[in-house]
Formats: sequence, C-alpha cells, structure tokens
Amino acid sequence: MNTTILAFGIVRELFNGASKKMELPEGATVAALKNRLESDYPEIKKLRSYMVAVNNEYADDSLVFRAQDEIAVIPPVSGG
Amino acid sequence: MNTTILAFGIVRELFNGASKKMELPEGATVAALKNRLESDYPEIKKLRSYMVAVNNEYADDSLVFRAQDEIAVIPPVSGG
Amino acid sequence: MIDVKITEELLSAASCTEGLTDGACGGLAVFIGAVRSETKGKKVLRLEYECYPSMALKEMKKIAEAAIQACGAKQMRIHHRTGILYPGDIAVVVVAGSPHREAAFEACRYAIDTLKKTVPIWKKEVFEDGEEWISAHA
Amino acid sequence: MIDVKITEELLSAASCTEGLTDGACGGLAVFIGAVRSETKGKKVLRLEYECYPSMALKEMKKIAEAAIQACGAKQMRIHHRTGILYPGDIAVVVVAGSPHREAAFEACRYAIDTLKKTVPIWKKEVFEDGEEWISAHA
Repeated sequence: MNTTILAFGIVRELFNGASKKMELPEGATVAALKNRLESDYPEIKKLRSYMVAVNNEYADDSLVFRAQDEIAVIPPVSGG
Repeated sequence: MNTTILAFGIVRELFNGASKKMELPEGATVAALKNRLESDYPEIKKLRSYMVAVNNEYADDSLVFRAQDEIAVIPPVSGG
Repeated sequence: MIDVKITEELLSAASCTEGLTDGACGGLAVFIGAVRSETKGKKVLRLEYECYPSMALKEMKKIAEAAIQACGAKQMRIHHRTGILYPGDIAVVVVAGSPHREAAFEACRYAIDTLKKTVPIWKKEVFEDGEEWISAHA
Repeated sequence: MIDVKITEELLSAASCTEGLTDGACGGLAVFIGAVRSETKGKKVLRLEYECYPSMALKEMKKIAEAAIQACGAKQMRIHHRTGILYPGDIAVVVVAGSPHREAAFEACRYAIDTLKKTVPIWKKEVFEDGEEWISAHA
C-alpha cells in the first residue's frame, strides 16, 4: 500500500520535508507504522511522545490503515 | 455634632437626595446612626443589609464618629 | 501594574489588552461583564449605574493588590463604567496578567467575585413596567 | 455559537467581544495568550507556529462543543494565530460567553487547557543562540 505520511513540527524537520512517501504492507497497523518510523528515524524515539492521526483523528495503535487514509505523525503539541 | 450623611442607590432615593444633614450627639457610634436612620426611614429595615462607611472604609457598629468624618450609607452593592 | 478606573465613557475590548501585552505576561485572563437584554424573562430597557467614586476606587485598588498578593498575578486592571447603559454595553472589564495562566485565571475570578461584594457601585434595572435596584432586597 | 479560526493575520483585542456582546450573555471569560519576551531567563527573538489545519480546526471545534456541553457556556470562540510571532503578539484568544460567569470561567479554562493538550499546533522558540520545539522532548 502506497501511503504519504504527513509530518509537522520537529518530525517535519526529521523527515526533511512536510511529507514522506512510504510503502506499507496491506493490513498494516498504526503500531507497525510507528515501528517503521522509529527504525527509519531513531530520533523519533527521543520525543516526549508522539501520536499518529488518521483522517484528522488521533488513532489507536491497533487501527488498520485503509487505502486513501490521510496519515500524519503528530509530535507533542504546543499550541497556545 | 453636625454631620452630612452621603447616600447612594436606593438610600439616595429614600433620602430624596444625595446627602442629608443630621445632628448627632458627641460620641455617637455607627450603631447609633443606624438606629436613627431606621427610625427616620423605616424602609431601610427592608433592605437585604446595609453598611456605614466612614472616610471611604466600611465601619464597624462600635466606631465612634469624629468631626470631619465623611459618612456614607451603603446599601447592598451590585456592581459588575 | 495596577490600573483601576471608573468612567462614564464607553468601555471597549481594547481595555482587555492595551498596555498589557508587552511581552512580560504570557497569559491574560479577562472578564467582560455586559448588560443583558433580559432578566428572568423580562425585557431590560436600560441599566442605571451609580457609584461612590472615592470609596469605589479605593476598594478596587484593594482588590487588585490582594489579587497580586494572593494569586501571584503581575498586572491587574479593573475598569467599571457608570451612568446609563443599554443591553450589550460593557459595564466592567477585569484583566489579570501573569506569566502563568492558572494565576491569571484565579486573580481574575477573585477580582470580579470580590468587586461584586465590596465595591460601592449600584445598578437599577429599568423594565417596560417598572424598575428595581439590583440586590437591594432579600 | 461556535467560532473557531486559524489565521496568519494579527489577532487583536477586538476578537474578545466582536459579535459576542449582543445582550444574550452577561459574562464573557477570555484568555489571551501572548508571546513572552523571555523563557527561563533567555531572550526570545520570535516564535514560529505551525499547524495541521484540517485536524486543528476539527479539534478546536470539539473543544468548543465540549465546553458548551460540560460547562454550560452559550458562546465559544477559539482563534489561533500561526506563522512568525514576536514578543507581545497575541497567539491565541479563547472566549466563553454565558449568562452566568461561573460557567464562562469554567468553559474558558477548559478550552485553553485542552487546546494545549490536543490541538495539533506546534511552536518553535528562537533564541539568540539556538532554537527549540516547545514540549518536544521530556
């Protein structure tokens, strides 16, 4: 499954861009994506925490990606 | 002792004026003034409560008036 | 910084920030009290505010000082309007500034709560069929 | 009424009251977050805010809805600025309107507290000698 992972803030800087194309196996979960990200970008493990958002909602680790999902990596927010 | 009692809000309306000249005995206390007010203006007793201020400070019933004191009757406040 | 004022002039939103967003305080907590168009289902035509100016300013200053002492706010503004106000008009603006928003909220809340209890300001509500000094009677 | 906005334009005090003091709500509780000139004694040159617009607006709307449901506020406004901000600039304005000030304060407090936890907006502090994404690391 071809996906485009959106990135913001410090993750955008780690990605060196606002998004990253990534090939994920069919049936891949959020947890699998996190493993992949942490292996490709070990700096991610140093964050206080981070979330994955799917279609503009925070997603659980167990969520299975579907085609057309909008996927984003959300480092610790700091609005206000 | 000649005094001028300042009045505001509903007490100003009871006094039919923003102040009232009043002769008080030497050594009169706030409590004595209150008795006098309640006898001259029985409507005052119907208020939820009221205070006397002396020189811009809320005064206890036991305070003894001195010449030149600025005396005011303070009905329940409702600012804001 | 303490800024207390009683005025017959219009109060506007500008009072919320004017001279306060100077980079020293990250958070401003503000309370804006405006005249409601209805009270208990009755249409309000206008409110008539009066005050005992010298004492009211003194009490407002005390409140601002206590809010700084007790809550840790750094900046306190309390502006109150008097005279004749119509629905939608702003009657009071309370601003508390602090590097930390908890302190700002506490100071703002303390100030408006205390103002309503201690500051010698009175309002009369005028309806189509009568008028009433607010809080005067039990 | 719910009004959420993310903008690169200046936020001003006008956002605190515009369209809100219509006579329906007696009390507006407001939080104004401005850029501080110092963090832990270090001079801040500027803040760079970015956001995930579609999700941020969705989360801001959720917060406004929850504040109305849980606290009883009637009007909620959340405006957030993004882009490059300098000390003193307003980054966020949260307004909660209610006939009762307790509800307004609670709703305002809830909204800014929750915004800081859930809304995908990020800021980088830029100092004379470096920069830092706020809250990124423990």
